[in-house]
Amino acid sequence: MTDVLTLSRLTAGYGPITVLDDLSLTLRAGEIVTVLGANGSGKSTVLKTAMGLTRVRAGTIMLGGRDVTHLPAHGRASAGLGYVPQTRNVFGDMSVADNLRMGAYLRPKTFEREVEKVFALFPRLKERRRALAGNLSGGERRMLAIGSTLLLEPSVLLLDEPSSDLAPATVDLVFEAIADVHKRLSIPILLVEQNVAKALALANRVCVLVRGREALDAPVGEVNTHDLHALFLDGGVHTS
Amino acid sequence: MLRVRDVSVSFGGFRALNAVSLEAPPASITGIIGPNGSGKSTLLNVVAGVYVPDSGAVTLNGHPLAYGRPEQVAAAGVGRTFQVPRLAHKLTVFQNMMAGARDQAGEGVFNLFLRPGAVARCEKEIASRAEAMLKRLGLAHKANDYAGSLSGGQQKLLTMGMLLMADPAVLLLDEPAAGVNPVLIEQQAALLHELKAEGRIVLLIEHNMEMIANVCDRVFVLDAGELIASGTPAQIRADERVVRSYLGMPA
Amino acid sequence: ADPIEIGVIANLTGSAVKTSVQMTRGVELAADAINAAGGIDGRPVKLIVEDSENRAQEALNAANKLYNVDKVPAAIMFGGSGLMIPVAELAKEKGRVLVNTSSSSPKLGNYPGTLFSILPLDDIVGKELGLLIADSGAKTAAIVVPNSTFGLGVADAAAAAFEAKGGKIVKKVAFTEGQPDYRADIQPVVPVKPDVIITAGYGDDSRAMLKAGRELGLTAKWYAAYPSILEIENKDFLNGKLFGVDNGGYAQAAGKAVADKYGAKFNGTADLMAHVYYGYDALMVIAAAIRKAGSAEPAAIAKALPEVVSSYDGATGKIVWDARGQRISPPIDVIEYKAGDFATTATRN
Amino acid sequence: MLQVLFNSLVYASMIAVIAVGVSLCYSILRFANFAHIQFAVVGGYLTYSFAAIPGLPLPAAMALSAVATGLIAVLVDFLVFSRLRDITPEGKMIVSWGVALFIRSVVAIVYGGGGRSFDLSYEVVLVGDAVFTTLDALVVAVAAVLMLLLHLFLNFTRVGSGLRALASNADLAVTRGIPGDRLVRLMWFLSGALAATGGTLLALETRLQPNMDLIILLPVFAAVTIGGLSSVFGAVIGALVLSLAQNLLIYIDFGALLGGESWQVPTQFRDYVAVLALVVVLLLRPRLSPLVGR
Amino acid sequence: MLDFAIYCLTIIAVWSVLGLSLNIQFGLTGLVNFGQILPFGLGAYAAALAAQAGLSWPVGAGLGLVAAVVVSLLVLLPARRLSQDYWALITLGAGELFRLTALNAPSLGGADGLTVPRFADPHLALGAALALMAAAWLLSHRIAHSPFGRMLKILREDEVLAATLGRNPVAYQRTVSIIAWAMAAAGGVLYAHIVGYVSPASFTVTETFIVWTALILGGPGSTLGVVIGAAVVQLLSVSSRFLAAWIDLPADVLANGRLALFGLVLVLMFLFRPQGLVPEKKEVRDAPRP
Ligand SMILES: Nc1ncnc2c1ncn2[C@@H]1O[C@H](COP(=O)(O)OP(=O)(O)OP(=O)(O)O)[C@@H](O)[C@H]1O
Ligand SMILES: Nc1ncnc2c1ncn2[C@@H]1O[C@H](COP(=O)(O)OP(=O)(O)OP(=O)(O)O)[C@@H](O)[C@H]1O
Ligand SMILES: [Mg+2]
Ligand SMILES: [Mg+2]
Repeated sequence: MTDVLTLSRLTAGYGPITVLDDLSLTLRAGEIVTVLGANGSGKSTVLKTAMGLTRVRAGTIMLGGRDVTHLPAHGRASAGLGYVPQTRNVFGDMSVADNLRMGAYLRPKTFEREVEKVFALFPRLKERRRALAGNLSGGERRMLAIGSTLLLEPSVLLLDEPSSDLAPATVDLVFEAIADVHKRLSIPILLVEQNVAKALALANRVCVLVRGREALDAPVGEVNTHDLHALFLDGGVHTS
Repeated sequence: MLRVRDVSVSFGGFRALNAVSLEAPPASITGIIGPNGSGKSTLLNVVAGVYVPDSGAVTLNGHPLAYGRPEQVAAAGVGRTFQVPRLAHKLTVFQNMMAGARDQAGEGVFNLFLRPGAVARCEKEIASRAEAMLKRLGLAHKANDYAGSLSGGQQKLLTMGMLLMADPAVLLLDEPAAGVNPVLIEQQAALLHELKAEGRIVLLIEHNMEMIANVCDRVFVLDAGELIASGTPAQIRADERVVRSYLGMPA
Repeated sequence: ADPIEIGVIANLTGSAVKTSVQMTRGVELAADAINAAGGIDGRPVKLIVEDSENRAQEALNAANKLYNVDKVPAAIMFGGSGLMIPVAELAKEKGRVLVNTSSSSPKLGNYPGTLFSILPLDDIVGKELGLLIADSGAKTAAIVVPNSTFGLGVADAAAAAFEAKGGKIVKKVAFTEGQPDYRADIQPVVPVKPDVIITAGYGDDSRAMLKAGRELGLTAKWYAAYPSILEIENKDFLNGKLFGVDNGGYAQAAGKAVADKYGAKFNGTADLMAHVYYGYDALMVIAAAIRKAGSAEPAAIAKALPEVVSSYDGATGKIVWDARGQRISPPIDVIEYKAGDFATTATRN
Repeated sequence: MLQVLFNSLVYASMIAVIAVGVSLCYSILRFANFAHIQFAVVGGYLTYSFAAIPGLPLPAAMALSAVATGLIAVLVDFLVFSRLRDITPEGKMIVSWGVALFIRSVVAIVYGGGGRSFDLSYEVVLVGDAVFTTLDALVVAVAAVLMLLLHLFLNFTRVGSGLRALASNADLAVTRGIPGDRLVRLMWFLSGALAATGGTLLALETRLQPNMDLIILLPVFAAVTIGGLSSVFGAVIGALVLSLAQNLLIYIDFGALLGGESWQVPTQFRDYVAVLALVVVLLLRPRLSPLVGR
Repeated sequence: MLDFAIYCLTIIAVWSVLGLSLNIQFGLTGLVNFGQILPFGLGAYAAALAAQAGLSWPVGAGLGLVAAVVVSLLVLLPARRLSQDYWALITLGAGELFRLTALNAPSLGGADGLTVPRFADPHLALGAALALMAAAWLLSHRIAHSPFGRMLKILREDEVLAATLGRNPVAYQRTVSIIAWAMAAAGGVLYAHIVGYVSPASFTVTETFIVWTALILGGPGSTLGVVIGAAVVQLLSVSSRFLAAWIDLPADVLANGRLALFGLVLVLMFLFRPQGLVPEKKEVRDAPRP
């Protein structure tokens, strides 16, 4: 299997704060890797760094064989990286429809066709498509964020807690959709989740972060929930 | 007893809540569940005094709560958290916690200059409470960090901490477990049981059904702004309408 | 020999800059003339020019620097009363001389012995203007002036004189200076159709004011105090339609000589304004006072000043001060604007 | 009454073209840019200089000035604001005030502190007993066309919607493939060019003066605020409302209305209206949904 | 030279009072007040009017403070219903209204202004200014480091949060405005007696910007920063005047060059110290060990 996204020996953070500490992580073609860890352990930071939204102090990021360490975020999006952020994930003062259109900023041609698929997945969005995204409920926003990212027709997906805020039935739908996209288009996915059971059911490999470092990297079959909980107890990043 | 009677809310032409009634007795945990956009957060905002309902009433122990005046509702002992955490990002975690406490002597300008002793005593008392609470939430090591630098889950915990500092009689919690790791969720559940034992009223919005089942005495289910069911968690799980609209296929 | 340092304070930035620069140039011309003639008793004059930014606080900063650090015995200032009076307070406290070339506030009479005005008081010129209008046979007049001490001072005096002779003021517009356009301000004058418009003003504001009048199609004659300091916006529009009374000095020999020097130093007289003469005379009388007193001590200058002016024949004509150092009974010219120029039709000394 | 309308339209046109740039900058970079109004002044002076080149017609001079001022704005961003992206909005605002002070002084050094004006010949047209000039008509037309083009650009082009997305949530916008830095530069260029055009219109109608920015500060910011700080369309409406209110107030004969002697509000109180209109509109305007509940 | 130093110190002290007042509003509470000159002017004019009426200076000072407090409540009336973004303009407008009123009302002296009894001795003026500054400093410091100040900082970041914690944002804003405007008015009273004269020309938008510059340059939220900022601004403005002695250029070019320099230095300071000269300190206490 070829490596699609490789973070090697990354040190990165926000302003003067270092969060990721000499972290390496690889996503291979056709793979779903789930990143788990306690709150504040740096999971979101891994995804943001892959997307180019943090300050990288050392290390390299390779995307499809190309060094993108210094490529700005919009360049990575053009290169096929799709990202669903954990927070601030919609354009609050634009309508749902405009949000979706922004998702397809790089793919204006296929928008009409693809947006119907998103509506089929999340009928609620179709009902509320004229509403301002900032007025949506928490779960509706999450749907919008996921839908917008799918419209980008990415070749690699970074998902930050896609199931949180969602109703159980919708969580199932989202996981089905992820599995479907993955299978149908064989898109590799880096998935951050707190819903450990679901994540493990979907992923091929688990990576656990403890305080910005990788504490475990193993195929799903080799980990048990008990070990994971022990790692979670270890807590978040010490930044002070 | 917290009572919500026939509350309706609409935004422009959009009806977010339609004649919803529920009650939450003291020393109990009352769950609210429902599909996304069914109006749960809206209901909570009505109770908290943020939104003014088109019709209906909210009473606490028989006294009506003020609409549109969240500070009065909060002062009446009703505390809440937000689905998206709200914090003073450029104050430290510790300062945020300190600010949570109510009725501080040092918040009166006259006390500040005329009764410095009382102010200092009050600060000390609150500080020790804040320290204890931070330890309990596992945030002690973050006490001197800016609240804005916490991760999403940590921020959720901190808002919970601030709420507890206020020692409210009623707690309105909007998805406290979303984004929180499984270990902390267990701790939170334990915390909720303690709060219940202390005789408080807890209103809990959650999508985490495990948590709902673990802690709730009674659950109300909303769908498209309407109350479609209520009962114990077990009854709810068995309700066909709820399964269809909310739970989906049994996982 | 040691130079004698004299301060100059003016609005070199901000608004009312053009007139300030003109006044400053007048002072420079005087300094050139004095130094070319060997200075004052052999000592050259050195100017220290400070900017007031047209703000009271900065005028004070400037004056404090001049009086406290440079220790000038006397300063010449261009600025509105809002800037001039705080500086006058300081000059009084320090016992230094301040020569006013721009403000006509009656309050400046409160500083006898330290403050002296080259500019005549507005009520004299205003009254003459009112009489001139009455003589012209006009029955109704509108007032269009900036709401500054100058504008309102002229307007009130002219209106009083005009009304005393049976005239009627049908509209009064006092606009706030510094706006780019006054069309809306002057609009209300149009429907009342006055025979004449009483005005006062200078620089860019006067230009905008006249332009608005033209665009609104006002046909009334304009009567201005000091018409030559107005900035003519459109020659054809005002030809034969602008009258006024002016300070009588500039047309005489001393004034002409200054104009020539100005032309030589600053590439022609196209932008020459009356403020040059005020600045010129201000330094000239100070120099004369120093010569007379034989000392550049402030007290000596202040004492000698009223004595020397009585015999000084300046660019602005004869200078007569009252007991408070305020200029009275200046020579008066009656002016008419025709063929693109100001013509003096009569002079009263 | 017609006259009031004419006067208001002309004034609103000049203010609006300048004000939209303030809105653009506010919506994307979240600060009130005082230097923007100074760009208008610079633009006016540049047009003045270009127009003095023999054989260059005024429209060409305006276009040149717009481009040049746009580039100056981009340069200012490159030298100053792009290095200060992380400071508070108030900090940026004070910096913009410093930048404005610097540019203003440089302009005054180059052109002198006194006023300058264009010598244009134009006709005065009478409609009933109201007058306007052909220059007025031109100013209104240019402003209207520009505003329309800007509206179409922002709402119906991909780059325009990219700008709006950037304004709404910059971090998210870049992850959607929207080139943030490039669009921010484009925004500076656009607002600089618009400011230059607005400044030229103002200069054509009135005059040029280095500190003109301070004079139009209140009306421009009042217009922007009335229209909602980050709405381009709103800035235009704001300019109209403001200008109508100002002109009406000094036009209406309140004395006669109340059945007494003729009495109009003295014109020096015109600026009161800017402020009062501001307060009234802000209070009456439907409150934006507070987005507080979650 | 000594006299000049005394004068500069006096002015710095007065502007510091104004800056400290702004700091309580903006630095601590987040109220963007662009009409800071309004309470200052009210104090100054009250002092002048009282003097005109033959009343003693404490009466004038009292009147000034009362006027400032009353007007602050009036300005708050519309402002309380508006989001923070709009405060700036409402207050800017209110300040301009005051200046226009002073300019156009004959009883307030119009453009000519009013005369006020002056401090006979500059040393006395300096002493009074320093005393007032010290008082303002102590007041600010006590507020900033108190539970009250903490709640103000919460308010600064998120009014809704403050309301959720059971505090009435408007009540806090009112208290802050009363304290801050009274402080600024006291500065105005003193300023009038130092200068000996008040006129509309002393209370323009530019003065407000100078105070803002001092605050932001010094570091909003920091009491020391405000005073340092005020000193830097005044010294920069004054010292740049001395450069002219070395350069031989026309006076108006020099004057503009000086302002250009002022603007440039300001911008450079921000480029090198974006958080202000004395950034607000993080309030740290001994962290409980986990
Ligand atoms: N914008 C920021 N500025 C400074 N520090 C930050 C910022 N965002 C996150 N951090 C810090 O980085 C650390 C890791 O944060 P991150 O958001 O990556 O955690 P996470 O693993 O995603 O946690 P969660 O499960 O709660 O979302 C946290 O300790 C937090 O304090
Ligand atoms: N301020 C508002 N303006 C307009 N519509 C709103 C507003 N607030 C909420 N809504 C709409 O009301 C509906 C209910 O929203 P609410 O936030 O109460 O949902 P919820 O039940 O909490 O959902 P979730 O589980 O996703 O958080 C949503 O469709 C939302 O779009
Ligand atoms: Mg995260
Ligand atoms: Mg919700």
